[in-house]
Amino acid sequence: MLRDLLRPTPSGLAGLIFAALCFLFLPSLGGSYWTSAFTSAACFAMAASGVAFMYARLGMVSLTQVGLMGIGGWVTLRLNYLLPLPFEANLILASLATMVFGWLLALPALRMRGLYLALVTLMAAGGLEIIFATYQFPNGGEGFWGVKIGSFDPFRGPALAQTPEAYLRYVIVMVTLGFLFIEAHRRMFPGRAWALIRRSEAAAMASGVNVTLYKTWAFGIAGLLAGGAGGLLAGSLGLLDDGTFRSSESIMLFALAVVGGAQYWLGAVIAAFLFRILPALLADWGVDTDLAFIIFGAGLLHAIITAPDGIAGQIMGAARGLSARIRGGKP
Amino acid sequence: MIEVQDVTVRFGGVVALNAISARFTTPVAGIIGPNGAGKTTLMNVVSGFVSRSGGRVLMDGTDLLALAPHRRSKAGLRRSFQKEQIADDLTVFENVLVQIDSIGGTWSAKRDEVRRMLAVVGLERQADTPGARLSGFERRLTDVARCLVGAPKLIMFDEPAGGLSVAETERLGELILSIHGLTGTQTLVIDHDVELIARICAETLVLDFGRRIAFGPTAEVLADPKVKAAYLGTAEVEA
Amino acid sequence: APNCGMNTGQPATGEPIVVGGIFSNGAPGDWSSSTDSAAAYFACVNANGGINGRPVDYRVQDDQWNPEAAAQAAAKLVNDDKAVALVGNGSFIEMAVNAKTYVDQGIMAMASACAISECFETPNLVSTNQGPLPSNLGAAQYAQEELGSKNVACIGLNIPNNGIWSCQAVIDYMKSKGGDGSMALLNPGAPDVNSALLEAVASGADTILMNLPAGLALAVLKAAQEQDLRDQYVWIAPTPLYDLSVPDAVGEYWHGKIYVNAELAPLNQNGPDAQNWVAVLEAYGKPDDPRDTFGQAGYLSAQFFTKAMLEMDPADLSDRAKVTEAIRGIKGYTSDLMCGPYYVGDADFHMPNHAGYMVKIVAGGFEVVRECYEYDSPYFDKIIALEKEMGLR
Amino acid sequence: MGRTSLLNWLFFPVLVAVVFLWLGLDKPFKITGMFLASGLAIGSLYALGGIGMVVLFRASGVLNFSAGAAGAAGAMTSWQLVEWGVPAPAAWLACIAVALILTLAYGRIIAPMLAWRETVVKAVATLGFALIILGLVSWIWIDDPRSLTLPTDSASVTLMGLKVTGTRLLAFAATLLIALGIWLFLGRTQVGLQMRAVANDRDLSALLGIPILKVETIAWGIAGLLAGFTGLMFANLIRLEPVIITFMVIPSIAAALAGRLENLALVLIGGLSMGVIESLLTLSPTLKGARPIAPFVLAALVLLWYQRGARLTFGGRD
Amino acid sequence: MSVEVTGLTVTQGNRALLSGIDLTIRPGEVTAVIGANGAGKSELVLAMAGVLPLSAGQITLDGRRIDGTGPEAIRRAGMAAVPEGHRVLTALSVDDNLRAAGSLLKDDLAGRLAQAYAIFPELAERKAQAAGTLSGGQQQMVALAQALMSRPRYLLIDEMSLGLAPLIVKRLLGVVAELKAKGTGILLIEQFTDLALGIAETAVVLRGGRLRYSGEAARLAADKALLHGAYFGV
Ligand SMILES: Nc1ncnc2c1ncn2[C@@H]1O[C@H](COP(=O)(O)OP(=O)(O)OP(=O)(O)O)[C@@H](O)[C@H]1O
Ligand SMILES: Nc1ncnc2c1ncn2[C@@H]1O[C@H](COP(=O)(O)OP(=O)(O)OP(=O)(O)O)[C@@H](O)[C@H]1O
Ligand SMILES: [Mg+2]
Ligand SMILES: [Mg+2]
Repeated sequence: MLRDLLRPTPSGLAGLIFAALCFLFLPSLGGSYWTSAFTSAACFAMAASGVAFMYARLGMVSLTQVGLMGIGGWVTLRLNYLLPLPFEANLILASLATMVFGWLLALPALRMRGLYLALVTLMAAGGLEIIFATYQFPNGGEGFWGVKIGSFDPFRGPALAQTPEAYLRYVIVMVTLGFLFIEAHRRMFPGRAWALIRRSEAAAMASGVNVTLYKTWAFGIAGLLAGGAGGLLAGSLGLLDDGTFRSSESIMLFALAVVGGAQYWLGAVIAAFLFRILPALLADWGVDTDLAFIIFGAGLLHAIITAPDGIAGQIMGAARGLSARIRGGKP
Repeated sequence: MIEVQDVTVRFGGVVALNAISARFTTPVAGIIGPNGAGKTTLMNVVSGFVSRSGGRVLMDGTDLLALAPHRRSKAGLRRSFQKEQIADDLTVFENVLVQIDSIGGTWSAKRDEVRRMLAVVGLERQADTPGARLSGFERRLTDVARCLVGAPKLIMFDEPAGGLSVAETERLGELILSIHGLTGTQTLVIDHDVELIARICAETLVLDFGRRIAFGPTAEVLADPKVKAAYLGTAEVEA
Repeated sequence: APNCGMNTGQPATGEPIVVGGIFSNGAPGDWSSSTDSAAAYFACVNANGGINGRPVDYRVQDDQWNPEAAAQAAAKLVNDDKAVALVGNGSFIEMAVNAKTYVDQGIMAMASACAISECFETPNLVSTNQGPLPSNLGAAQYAQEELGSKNVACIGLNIPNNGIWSCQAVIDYMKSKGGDGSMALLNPGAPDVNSALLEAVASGADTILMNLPAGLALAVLKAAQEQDLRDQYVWIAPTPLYDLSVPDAVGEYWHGKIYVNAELAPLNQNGPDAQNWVAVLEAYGKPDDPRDTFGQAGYLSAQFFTKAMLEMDPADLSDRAKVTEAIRGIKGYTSDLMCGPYYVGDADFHMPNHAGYMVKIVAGGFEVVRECYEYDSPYFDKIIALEKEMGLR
Repeated sequence: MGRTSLLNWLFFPVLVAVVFLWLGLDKPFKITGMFLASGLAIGSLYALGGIGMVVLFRASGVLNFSAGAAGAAGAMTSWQLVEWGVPAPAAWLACIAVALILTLAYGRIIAPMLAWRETVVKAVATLGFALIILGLVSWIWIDDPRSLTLPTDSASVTLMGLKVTGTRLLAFAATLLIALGIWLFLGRTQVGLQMRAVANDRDLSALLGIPILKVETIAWGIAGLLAGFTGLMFANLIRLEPVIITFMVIPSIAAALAGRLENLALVLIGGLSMGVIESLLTLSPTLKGARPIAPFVLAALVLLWYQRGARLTFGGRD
Repeated sequence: MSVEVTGLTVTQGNRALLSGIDLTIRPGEVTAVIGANGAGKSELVLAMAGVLPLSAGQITLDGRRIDGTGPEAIRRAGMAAVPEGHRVLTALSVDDNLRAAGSLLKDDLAGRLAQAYAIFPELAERKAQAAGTLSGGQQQMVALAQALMSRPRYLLIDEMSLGLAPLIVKRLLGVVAELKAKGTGILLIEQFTDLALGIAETAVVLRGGRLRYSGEAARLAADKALLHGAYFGV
């Protein structure tokens, strides 16, 4: 069993190498602008891996992942100003709190499937958007909401990573851990249970799978990852703004997870790239934001139409073909 | 031994099952009846996918309907569906392993059991094949193997021979007949292939419009004029 | 010909001085007019000898109304491009996200279109425009003094450092004058402005202050027109309604009924700077650069910055610390566009602009109803004390 | 899903009554009446948007996030034409025509390429289209305060202490008529039946000989007309800001969910109730700040309510 | 006057699901298609119905090319298919299922409906029930009835008796005989080989996507060795 868990696969090895390369080279690639862009992209990769995994493994669509990130970020900020705990403790508590919120979200989800489930989560995202817009994110003020006007108190980043470059590395490590966490689940009994639930809930129940438990579990994991991602994002900026967590962003993250390729780790990375790096690139090239919208929307449509397994599916397919050819076998 | 007592099911105004009672005692028993008679509904009640408005189902004395659906599997209940339910992204081995994932036991014991049952259905060589690459018959066999693991007490097959060729049906029949000797499990089979039912089921329940119209040794049941009229159509059947 | 910087008529060819600017363009709106005007002014400066022969390399970044992009924009300009200062910034969120960065990196941001408290209450930001708080107070003061207002309902955005911050100041002001006030808050994305209007009506106010971006304010006015509330209330607004497209957009029903505070000189005042701004835009701007208050503010920030640079030792122009020092040293710059003198100083807060005009919306434009006046409110006490200390009063 | 039980019909009226009693009882009806009427006004817009959603969904299986954007493009075109001095009725027609063309373009060119994808993927793909339209619109028209007036704006009646303009009445009446008309169309005509068939299973419908392209063209055409009309109403009654009109689809979806994307009468009741409750929440000092949350909470609640006692079904299509 | 399939080849990826199939459906006759599980029978029906694209070969209906025209056009041209796996419009009522399928022809909808309900009186009792909640066999009846609603001149039936009670199967054999008598050409796929060969004039046997036998049904029925050989390839 342990052997199965640790069994290396080509795609998995490629992922670890990719993470290592990112860890080594990304922070020194392009100065402060890109360090900052890569950091937020990495946070969103973590959140995207949560939606992608729910979709690929259970066929469940969550349109509230970015909203959940907001919760993680909110809790991280709140704790930062409330208690003298280290960043890591805040991050873990925020992830757990978001996981609990994911469970709450799972309550209606247990009886719904497909589009209805997606739309219930969209309603949650709409609600969270309003809450964040109304009550804002804590910045060191008094009271439950902790909002102060005019200035804000300093945020304690992780002791290990005080510079933006170190923080980017820190986030890359966290994101890699998140990906490994999902992969470990996939290889063990929850992964099998999820696969059967995706096929048919009735068949899963007949096979002794506790459908309620496993669906809730999946929501919890997606919440955990979103919470962690939100906390990390809060850590990178030191404050958050409700504009980041609109419901349309949640829809977009799901769409990009599909475009990236929900079944593959690379898919989440591509999704994050498209979500944060591409706009940064366009902005850097001086493309007008409105035109960038058009390019982005057209690209999204094009990818959804032409790459049913996502861009990662095409890349992975090409890589498999290539490696087969190199080994001299049949493609 | 499985006992159905006074099971009634309603869908809105339709009475899909009307106070059905039957006590299955033979290793393999059949359920037949016209389309829409309520056969699948009966199995769904036993598995817990349909809520009954009355009645009980006892399996070796335990009241099955008191358990949550997924717990019934732990109590030893297995079933297959009218359409086979194989996850495309799991291997044959994993598709079977799911069944015993949530019960105790060591990993190696589970692995050996899955391998053994795959050998029984003749899929040991395909253990690592993903579900997506199986043929219809192989999918059906994987479904059977899944029902066999974990020391089941009762297996229910819903039209297992649907879409199988004559030769494949024959092989499946043999497999079903061998189950009792292998694990001591009782089997209930729904099928419209009367030949198959006649060959493998010692006793048979016949439903029509949600009512029990006959129950007893298969040969007797098939000779019953009521069954002939409602199900088989007139006379001559090679029983 | 426009009048810019050293006015030599010769293009500057020396080593460029990098200056940054951040604006917002994207879903909720386009706030680029201040950086557009600043860019036009710098282009004019560069064509006229630059800053002692060195051209200004003005680089702008769009924060897309996204806080991460705002942080990235600042990171790029401040860390990667090594800008010596930021000039002309126009945004709703950039200042909140980056206020700390500016302090940490020792850089000054001379913003122009600023709407949140951070613009006025943090050490390294100073803005040419007033922001909602003084402009609100100006409008309320006029209404209280001239229009007989006793109870003002402030309809604002439900954003702590914008609507709540600036409406609260109005309530405090009205109370200090023996009147009363209340606020009705609106979620920025909420479609329904009617409830906020009704809330204001239900509060028992006699004056309604629309502390909102122009689009939202128009929606409120439209709802009020539906209810035919025009003559039951005094209608006042801060600067956002001072936009040339507003008189047409509100329609005839409202002409002569809405009083707007203008934080810079009204567009038809035609002082030398007002004319120069238009000339600069015509010669160096893009044809669709907006001619609005924020454009004026962007032009002013760029002009004040240039002036401060020209007063510096030319050898220090690339030294951010020295530039910051020079900006902090700005004191008593004047312009016909602004009622009071512009200054920066060393305090942890900056609000040089706290006097303005009052105009009335009439058919086809605006009519000035009160020339430059200083706002009088307890909020400005510490600012006035500071100005006294600096010898500006 | 099966028939709608009486309890489902009562859900919203009961909820509205509860909120009214809770928040409105201690205040004079002069004030609460105004909030009620104002809520009905915004609610009818939610319902109008929701009905547009449901119609296309029932007729093609696509939940169209780009309806708002198409309407916004139409409304902006209309404003531009009025600026250029084109007679107003022509400008209104242009609004509807632009939305129609955009929607049909998507429905004929892009939607068929995605026909085999899951419902949710088809839905999010329309968001891509919405972004394209929104990008184009905000690129063509710089951000500026604008408004769009209709002749019905000046007529009004007084309802519960609140003046209600002709435009609001028009939107309300149109919502009712459209709901009724579409209900009859889908339920009683052959094309309506074919639309439901295509929405249920496109491949099988093709096998059954249903002219898919024709049916889908009609469905998207109706959706385009509705998007144009809705855009015109939103532009007049809410505000002429493309972003706001575009993202009105999200509360509209809440209204659509009230009828489970199926029952037009429930969409109408649900949308109206959402508007009323949202407006009444203004009376609560603690909840008034977050009152736009009402449609979302209500939609989630109502879905939970409808799912009570629901059983598992087999996976795959929904 | 017939449906002619020549050299029909279907590939998916780089695997040939069907290669070089030739067969004919004549009016008033039944062509049985026989083959083990996975032989490609269902693919054949889907390809002929226009759902699967052909990579080679052609199909003509009464002399007109119909391949590549798409499923609706083929249905309109007069050939109806009942695909495998009792597929129905799950969200629509039984009655709407039949009406939708019958909307192809303009005339006499009521008469055609009555005819369908006469063949399947079980369905007449459930007109208003959503087809998705029907039992498996009832859905198969709906699928067959849908095909009959357009009065096709050629009918392709995949797994006709799948999930149907013997009584119904017998009734259906009667219906097939009647259709034959009226001149409908039928392609029949049937798990019970004897049953299929019993009513067919011609038979083809498929194995691994290729034609292994093509000829008289009676000969195949009589010669078990021939059947076995074609079927299993021994
Ligand atoms: N949700 C439902 N609503 C109404 N009627 C239903 C529902 N589900 C099942 N039925 C009806 O209950 C009856 C019993 O169905 P069941 O599936 O048990 O039949 P069956 O005996 O398995 O038939 P088959 O041999 O065709 O599979 C059928 O007439 C069916 O139409
Ligand atoms: N989408 C697909 N991708 C790859 N192979 C496929 C696909 N669909 C079918 N096949 C394969 O094509 C072959 C022919 O399948 P088909 O369903 O036509 O067989 P059949 O003769 O109808 O058998 P059955 O009796 O099971 O219906 C099978 O081996 C099947 O596994
Ligand atoms: Mg059944
Ligand atoms: Mg088949």
